[in-house]
Amino acid sequence: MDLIAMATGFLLILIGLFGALTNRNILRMIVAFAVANTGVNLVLVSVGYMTGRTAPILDSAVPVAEATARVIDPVPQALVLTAIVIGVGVTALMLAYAYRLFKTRGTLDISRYTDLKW
Amino acid sequence: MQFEWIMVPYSLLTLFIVVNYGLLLTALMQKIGARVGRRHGIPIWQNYVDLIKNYGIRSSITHGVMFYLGPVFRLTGGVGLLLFVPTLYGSEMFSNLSFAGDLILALYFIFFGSLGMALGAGESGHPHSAIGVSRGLSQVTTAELPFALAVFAIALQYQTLSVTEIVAAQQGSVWNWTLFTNPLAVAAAMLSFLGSMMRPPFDVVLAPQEIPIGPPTEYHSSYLALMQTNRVIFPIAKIVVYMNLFFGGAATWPVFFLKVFLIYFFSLFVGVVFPRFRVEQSVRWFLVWALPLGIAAILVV
Amino acid sequence: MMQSLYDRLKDRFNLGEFTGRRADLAFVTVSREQLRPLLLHLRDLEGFTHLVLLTAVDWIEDDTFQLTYLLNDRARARDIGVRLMLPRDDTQMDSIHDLWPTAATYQRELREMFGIDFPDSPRVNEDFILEGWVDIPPYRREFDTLRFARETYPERPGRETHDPATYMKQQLYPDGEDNG
Amino acid sequence: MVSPIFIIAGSLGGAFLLGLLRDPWRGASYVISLLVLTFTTWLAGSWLWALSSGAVTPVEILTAGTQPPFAVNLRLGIAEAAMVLLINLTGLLSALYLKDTLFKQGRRAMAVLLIFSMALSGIVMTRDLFNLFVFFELTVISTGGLILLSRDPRALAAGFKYLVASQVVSILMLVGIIFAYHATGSLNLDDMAAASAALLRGGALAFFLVFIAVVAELKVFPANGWALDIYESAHPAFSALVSAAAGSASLVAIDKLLQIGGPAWMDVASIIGIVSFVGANLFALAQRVDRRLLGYSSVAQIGLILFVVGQQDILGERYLFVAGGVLLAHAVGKAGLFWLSGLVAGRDLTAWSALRGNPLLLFAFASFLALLIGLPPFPGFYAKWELVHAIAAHDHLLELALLLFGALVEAGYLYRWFGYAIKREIDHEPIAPSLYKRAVVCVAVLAGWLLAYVWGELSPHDNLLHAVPVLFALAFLALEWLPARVKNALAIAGLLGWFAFSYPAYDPLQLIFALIVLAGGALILLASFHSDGRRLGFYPSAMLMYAGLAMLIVAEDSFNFFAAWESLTIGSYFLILRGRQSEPHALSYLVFSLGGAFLILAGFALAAQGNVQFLLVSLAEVAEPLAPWVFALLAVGFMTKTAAIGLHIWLPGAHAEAETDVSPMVSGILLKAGLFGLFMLLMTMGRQELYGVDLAHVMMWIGALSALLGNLMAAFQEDAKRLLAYSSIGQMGYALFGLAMMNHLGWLMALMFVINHYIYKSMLFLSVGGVAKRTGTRAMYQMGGLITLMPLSFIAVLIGIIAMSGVPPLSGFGGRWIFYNAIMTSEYRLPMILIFVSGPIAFLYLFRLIHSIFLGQLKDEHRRVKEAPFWLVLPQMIYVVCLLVFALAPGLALRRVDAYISNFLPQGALSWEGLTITSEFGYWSPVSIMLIVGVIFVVIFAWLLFVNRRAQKVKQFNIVFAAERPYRPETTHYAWNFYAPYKKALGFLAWPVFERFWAAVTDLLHTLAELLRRIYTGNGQVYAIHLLAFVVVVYLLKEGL
Amino acid sequence: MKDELDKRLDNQPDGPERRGSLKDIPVREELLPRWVKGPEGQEYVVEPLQDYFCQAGPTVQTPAYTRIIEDLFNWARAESLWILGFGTGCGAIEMRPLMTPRFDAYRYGIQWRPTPRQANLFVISGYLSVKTLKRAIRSYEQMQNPKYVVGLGSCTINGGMYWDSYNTIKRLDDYLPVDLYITGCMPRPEALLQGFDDLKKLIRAGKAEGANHYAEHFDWYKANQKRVIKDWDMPDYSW
Repeated sequence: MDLIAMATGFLLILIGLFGALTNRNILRMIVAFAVANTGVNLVLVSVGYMTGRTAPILDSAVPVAEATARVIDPVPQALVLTAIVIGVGVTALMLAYAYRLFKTRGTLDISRYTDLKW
Repeated sequence: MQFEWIMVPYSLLTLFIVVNYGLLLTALMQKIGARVGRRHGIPIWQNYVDLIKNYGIRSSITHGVMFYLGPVFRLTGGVGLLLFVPTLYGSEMFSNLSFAGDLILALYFIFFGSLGMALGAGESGHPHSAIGVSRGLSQVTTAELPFALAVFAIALQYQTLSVTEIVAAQQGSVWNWTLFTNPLAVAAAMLSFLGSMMRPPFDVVLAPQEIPIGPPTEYHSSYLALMQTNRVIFPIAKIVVYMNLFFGGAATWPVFFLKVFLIYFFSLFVGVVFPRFRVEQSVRWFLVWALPLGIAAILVV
Repeated sequence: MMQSLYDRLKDRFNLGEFTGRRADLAFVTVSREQLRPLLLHLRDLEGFTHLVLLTAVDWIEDDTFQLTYLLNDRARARDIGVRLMLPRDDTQMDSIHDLWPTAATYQRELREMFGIDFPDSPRVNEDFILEGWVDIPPYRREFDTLRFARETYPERPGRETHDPATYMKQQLYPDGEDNG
Repeated sequence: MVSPIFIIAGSLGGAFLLGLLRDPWRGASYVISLLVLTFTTWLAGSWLWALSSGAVTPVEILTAGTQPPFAVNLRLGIAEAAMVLLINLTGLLSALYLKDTLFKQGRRAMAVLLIFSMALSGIVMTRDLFNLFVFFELTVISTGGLILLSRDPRALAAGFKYLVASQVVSILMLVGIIFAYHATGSLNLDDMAAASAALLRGGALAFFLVFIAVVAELKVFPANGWALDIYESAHPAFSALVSAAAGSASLVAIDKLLQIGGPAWMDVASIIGIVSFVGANLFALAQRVDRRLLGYSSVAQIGLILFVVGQQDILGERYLFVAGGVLLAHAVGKAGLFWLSGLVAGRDLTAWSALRGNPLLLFAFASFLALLIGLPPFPGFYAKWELVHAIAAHDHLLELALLLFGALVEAGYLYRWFGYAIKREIDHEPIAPSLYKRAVVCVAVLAGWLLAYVWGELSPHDNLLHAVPVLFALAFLALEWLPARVKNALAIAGLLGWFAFSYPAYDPLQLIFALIVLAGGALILLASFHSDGRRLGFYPSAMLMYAGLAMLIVAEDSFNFFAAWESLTIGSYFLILRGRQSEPHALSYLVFSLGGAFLILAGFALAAQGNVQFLLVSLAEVAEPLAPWVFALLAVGFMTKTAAIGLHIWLPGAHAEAETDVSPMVSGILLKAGLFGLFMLLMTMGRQELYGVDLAHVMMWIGALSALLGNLMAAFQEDAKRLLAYSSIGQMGYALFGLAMMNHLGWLMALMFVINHYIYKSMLFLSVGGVAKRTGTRAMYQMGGLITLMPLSFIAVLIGIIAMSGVPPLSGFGGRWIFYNAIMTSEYRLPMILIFVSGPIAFLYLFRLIHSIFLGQLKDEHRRVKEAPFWLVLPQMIYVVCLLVFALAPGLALRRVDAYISNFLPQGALSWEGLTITSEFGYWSPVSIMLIVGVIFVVIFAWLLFVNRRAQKVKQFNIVFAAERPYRPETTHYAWNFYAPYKKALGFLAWPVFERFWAAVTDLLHTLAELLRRIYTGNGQVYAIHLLAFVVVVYLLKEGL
Repeated sequence: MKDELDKRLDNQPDGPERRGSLKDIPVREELLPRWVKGPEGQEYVVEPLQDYFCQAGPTVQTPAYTRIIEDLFNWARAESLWILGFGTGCGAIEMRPLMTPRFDAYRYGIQWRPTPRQANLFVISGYLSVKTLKRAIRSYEQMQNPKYVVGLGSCTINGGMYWDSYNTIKRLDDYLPVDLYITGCMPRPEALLQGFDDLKKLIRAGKAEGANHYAEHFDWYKANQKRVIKDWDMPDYSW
C-alpha cells in the first residue's frame, strides 16, 4: 500500500517535472509543478505511513499512552502540511508572475523571455 | 704596478715611434695595394705631406660642440688604446700605462673613439654620416663577436686577463704562440680583424662611391688631420693587441715592426682580392663563418 | 604594311596627309579632336604600345607648331608618327600622360622649351632643364639665341671663328696640297 | 543579553506590523522597517561582540519548549553571529539604499524585505533540516517579491526563471529531507550528524538530494543561468543582498550539511566549488555588462568559499578564519560593487568612467576590487595565504593550480574594468547624486577596511595595517586635498626618514637595495615637483609601491615578503595606469605581475609545508623532491618582475606609456624587486636540479636570451621610451645572467647592474621624458638636432649612454670588467655567446637614441623648444654626478657588498688595494683610467682648439649635399628605421613570438568564454534542465569516484 | 595667415623688396617663409633661407705663420692635391685615366675625394651650363681655404663650341677664381698632368691664393653669378 503510494508519488513528480520542462506555456508549467508538488507530498506522506496504524491525532480513539504504538509518525504529516502551505504560496507567486508577464510581454511562452542571456 | 712620472716620457716615446711607423706603414700598404693594380702608388712619405697639409688648411667650419669633439674622442680612443696595452713584452720602457687595466680595458676602450666619432658625425647633420654610422654599428655588432669569443677562449686557456701574462705564456718557442696552441681562436679573431679594418670586403661603412665617405663626410682640415693621425695609430694599437694575444707579442722593435706589418698585410691581402659586401651580407657572413669558429674555440679550450 | 594600316584608319578617322617614309615608318596628320581617339586606337587595337617620343617643330612661317607623337609597335617592328598642327597663338594642348605616363616628361620639356602648355599634366609647371628662365621659351624660333648669349654671357675678347673645314686644311696642309 | 530569537521574531513582527499599517503611511512604514533592521543588526552585533570577547558562550535557542529533535532549535555561535550580522547589516544598508524604491512600492515591499532578511538569518541559525527548507522557501518567495523592486522590465522574466528553478530545487530537497528523516529518524542536524554513518550508508541518495539542493541554491556553475539573469536585471541593492547575504546564508547551510556528510562530501563540495570558481571567472571574461559580470564574479566567489568549506578538514582550526575571510571580503566587496553600480547610469563596463569625477567613489571601487581579489591588506589576502598553504601542504596541487588560475582570471577582468573606469572617455551620464546611496557605499568601504584591520589582528602575522610604510602610503589618501608639491615634499621626507630610521638594521645587500629604493626613490621624486595641481591618486599609489619595496627588503618571513610583493605590485599598477595611453599595458602588467606573484605564493606554500609563518632563511632547508620545484616557481615568479624573455611583453608598454616621472620609478626601481627576490632565492636555495637539469643553468640561458632579444628589439624601436623599456629587458637579462652564474663575481656584477641600471635608466627616462614633454612626441625620428636647445638633457643622455655601453672610463665598464672576470670561473660557456652578441647591440640602440633625438637636423616645429623643466633636469644632473663618482670609486658601494657576498660564495672575492681593483685574473684601476683618458683628451682638445681656433660656426643645412642642397629637415634627418640593413639580416630574431603566444592564450580564453557561455540561452526551461543535468552528473561522478 | 605673413615681412627693413624679388621667379614652396606651430602651441615664422643657413660671408684667410712655415705648408699643399670628384662636363671622362696604371696620378700626391670639404682642388671639367654653374659655385664655396680651381678645356675659357648657347657660360673666371686653364677640346690626360705640375709650381710660389681673391672680390663674383643664375635660392656664401 505505502509502496503504491510512494510509487505514485514519484510518478507524479516525474510527470510534473516532465510537464514543466516540455511545456513552453508558463501556465502549463505552473500546473505541472503543482502536480509535481502533489507527488512530493504524496511521497512525504507515504514515507511516514506505517501499515496498520492510525492518524496521529490524539483524541479519544487514541489515548496518549498508546500513541507511540498506535499512531504513525506525525512528523511527515506536519511536514506535508507545511509543504502544502509553502507550495501554495509559491504557486500563487508564480501565477502572479505569469499574470504580470502576460500583461507586459503579451505572451506566455517561456522561450520568448530570453532577452537576458549569456 | 703603480704610476710613475717616468712613464709619461716613455709613453710619449712609444707614441712617437708608433705614429711614424704608422704613417710609413699605411703608405706602404697603399703602395702594395697599388702594385696589385700595377700602379706605382703614392710616395712613401705621402702621409706626412697630407697630414701637414690638413693641419695647414686655413679655414674650417663647425657644426656644433659634438662635431668639434668627435675627432678628439677619436684620437683619444686611439692613443688611449695604444697606451693601455704594453707595446713591447718585457720592456719597462714600453709597457706604457698598462697598469691602469687589463685586456678587458683594451677590449672596451676600442669603442671609445668610435662612439665619440659617431656622435660628432651625427651632429654634422649629414644624412650620409648617419647612414655610415648605422652601417658601421651594424657591422661591428657581429664583426667584433668572434674576437670577443677568441679573447674569452685564450683568457680561459691562460687563466688570466693580463696581457703581459698572456704574452709571457707564449714565450720560449714559436710553437707556444696562441696561433699554434689555439688555432681556432686565432682564426676566429683574424676574421674579426678583417671586419674591423675598414678595408674591402667590409668597407661599406665608408663606401666612397656611394655615401661620399660615410661618417667623416663633413670633416676637413684639422679635424681630418686628427682623424688621419688616429688612422695611423689606431690600427697599430689594435694590431698590438692581436699580436700580444695571438702571435707571441714582440720583445724588440724590429720584431714588433715585422709582426705588425704582417698582420696589417693580412687585411690588405684579403682586401685587394675580394669585392665589397653589403651590410646585411657581412653581418650574415660573420655569423655563418666566423661565429662558429669562435664558439668552437671556447668549447675546446 | 603602313598603307593598309592607313586604309584601315582612314575609315574611322579623318586623317590628313599620309607620308610613308619606309616600309615600317609612316606619318599621318590628325586634328586635335581626333588625336586622342586615334592614339587610343593605335595603342589598344593596332599594337602601338610604346610612345617613343613626343616632340615639337616650330613652323614659324606657317604660324604653327607641329607636334609629333612617335609610336612604336614592338611586335611588328613598325613605327607611326602622328602629327598635329597647333596654332602658335593658342598653345594649349591636351595631355596624354594618362595614356603613357612617360608623356608627362615630354610635355614638361615642351612646356619649358616651346611654351606649349599641357594643363593637368603632372608637374608640368616645374622647372625641367632650365632653372630660373625668365625669357621667352628658348626653342621658339623668334628667340634669338645668339643675341641672348651675347647679352647674357660675357665673352672673352679675342675669340676668332673659323670654318672648320678650311681651317683644318690650312693647319694640316699649309701648302695647299691635298693628297688624300 | 537579548535572546537571538528576537532576530527572527523582530523581523517577523516588524513585517506583520507593516501589514497592519495603512498604505499611505510610507514614512512610518519605512521608519519601522529601518528600526527593525537596526534592531536585528544591533542584536546580531552585540552577540558577535559578546561571543568574540568570550563574555558568553554559543547559545542554543529552543523553541516550543522541548529539546530537539522534538522541536526546532536554533544556534548562535560566533560564526553564526557574524553571518547574521552580515545579513542584517546588508539588509539595513540595502533598505537605506532602496529608500526611493521602497517609498514607491509601499509597506508590502518593506515587509518582504524584512522577511527576506529574517529567512536568511533563519537559514544561518536553524539546526533543523526541515526548518532549513522552510527558510529556504521563504527566501524563494521573498526573493520572488523583491525582484519586482527593479524598474527593469526584464526582471520579471528573470524572476520567473528563478521560481522555476527553485521549484525543482525544492522538490529535490523535500524528497531528500523525507528520506533522510526516514533513515535517521530525526530532522535535527546534530542528530543527523551523529547518525551520519547510517545516513550515508542507507540514505546516501537522500543526503545527496538535500545536499545538492542546497548547493543549487548557491547558484553554482554551471547550473545557474537564472541567477545571472537576476543579478543583471534586479535592483542593485537587492543583487547586493542576494550576493552577499543569501550566498553567505546558503554557505552556512552547506557547512551544516557537511557536518553530516563528512569528508567524502567535502570533496564533492570542493570539486563543485573549484569548478564553479574557475568556470564562472572564465565566463566573466566575455562580459560587457557590469551587473552580469558581478553576477559571474559572485558565482565564482561563492564557488571559492564552497571550496574552502569543502577543505575544512585540512584547514582544521583555521577554517573559520579562512572561510570567514574569503566570505566577508566577498560579501562586502560584492555588495559594495552592486551598490556602486546603482550610482552608475550606463550598464556597459566602460560607463564606469563616470566614477572618475569622484575620487572617493573611485577609491571605493578600488577597495572593493581589492577585497574581491584578496589583495593585502584585506581579509581575503590572509585567508588565501592560509588556504594555499593548507592545500599545498596536503599536495592538492591541481586544486592549487586551478585556484590560482581562477584568481588570476578574476583579477584580469576586474582590473580591466578598473582600467576602463580610469581611462575611458566619460561619455555617459554622470553618477547619481543621491547622498544616502553614497553613504551606503562609504559604509561598505569602511566595513572593508575594518575587516582588513580585524583580519590582520586575527592572523598570526604582523598586521599589515600596523606597518609604518603602508600607513604612510595610506595617509596620503587623507592628504589628497593638499597641493602636489606639498605632498611631494612630504613623500620625499618620508622616504628619506624611513631610510635613516632603518639604516642601522640593514645588511650590506639590503643597504644597496634600500639606497636605491628609498634614497633613489626620493631622488626621482624630485622630478615630481614639476607637476602642479593636486595630482590625485599619484602619491598613495607611489607611496604604496615604495612601502612595498621598503618592506620587501627587510622581510624575514615569507608572509611579509609576499605581502610586500603584492603591495608594490598594486601600487605600481595604479602608477602605471596613470599614463595617457597606458590602459592595456597597465592591465598586462598587472596580470603578469599577479601571475608571477601567484607562482611565488605557490612556491612559498610548497616550501612551507603548512607552516604559515615561514622564515625565508628556511628555504635553505627545503628537502630534495620539493626543493627544485619551489625554486622553479619562485624563480619564474621573480623573473616575471624582471621581465625575463617570454614574460616580458608587459614591460615595454607599461614603461613607455607611464608618466614622465613614473617611468624611472617603475624602470629604475621597481624592476629591482625581482632581482632582490632572485638574490634572496639564490642565497638561500643555491643550485637546484630538476630532472638532472641545473636550474641555474636554465636561468643563465634565460638571462642571456633576455639580454640578446631585449637589446635587439630595442634597436628596432622608433619610440624613445619604448627603446629604453626594451633596453631594460636586456639589462635585467644581464643581471639575471650574473646571478645565475652562481659565483662571487657574477653576483657582484648583478649588484653593479642593479646600481648602474638604476642610475642611468632613471636618468635616461627622465631626460627622454623631458624631451618628449617639450617636443610633444616620443617618436625619435620626429625629433632631431635638439642638442643646442636642450644641452643639459643631452649631457645626461650622453653620460648615460657612455655608462650604459660599458665604454671606459665611466661606470658601465666596471660591470663589464667584473662580468669578464666572472665568466672565467663559470661552468657553462655556451650562454656567454649570446651575451657576447648582445653587448655590441647595445651600441646600436644607444647611438640611435642620442643621434635621432639630439643630433642631426632640427625640425621646424622644435625651433623654439626650451630646455626641459628645472625639476626634471635637477635629478638628471645629480645622476650625472653619481655616475661620475661611482665610476671613480665603485668601491664606495661595492666593497662592503663584496665582503658580504663572501659569506655565501667565498671564492673569487676582489682585492681593493689602493686605487687598483684586482681579481684572480686581472686588474683595473678606475681612477687611473679616468685620469689618463682625461689627460689625453684634454691635450688633444687643446691642440685642436689651437689649430682650429678660427672655425666658422655654421647652421644645420650647411652640409655638402652632392652639390645640391637639402630642402626640409624632415627629409634630411636620417632616423626612421635607422638600422634597416641590420633588420634585414637579423630582424627575424625580433619577431614578436612571445607577444603572439600570449595573445593566442588570451584569445583562446576569451573565445572559450564567448563560446561556452552560450549554454545560458536565456530560456528558463533550459536552465531547469541544466540544473537536473547538474544533479545527475554530480551524482554519477560521486558514485563513480 | 598669409596676410599676417605679409605684414611681418613689411615690418622688416628689406621685407617688401625681398617679397618683390620672390615674385619674379617662383620660389620653391619649401623655401618660402612659413608659419610653424610648436608643440606647446606657440606660433612663429620660419624663413628657411635665413634660419637654415649660415649667413656669414667669406673672409680673407691670411697666412698665419712665419714665412718658413707658410712655405712648408705651401709645399705640402702642392704635394697633396685632393681633387673634388665632381665631373661637370664632358672633360670628366678625361680625368678617369689619371687613376689608371697608365697615368697613375697618385704618385704625384694627387687623389680624388668624394666631398668638397676634404678637397682642395676643383677641376671644372668642361662646359658649365647655368644650372651646373650653380652647383659648381656651391661646391667651391664648401671647400676650405686654400683651394684651387683648374679650368679644363676651351669651354671654360671662352665657351668653346658652346659659344652661342642660350644656357652656357663662356668665361669661368667671371664666376670663380681660376688658378689655371688647360687648353684643348678636350685636353689629353698628359696635358692634365702637365697642368697639375704647373699648378704645383704656382702653389709653391704662394701665387695660388684664389680663395682669398674670391673673398676679397666677393661682391663682384656674386654679382656676376647672380646675373646669370636668376633663381638664386641659397645664401650668398654656401658654407
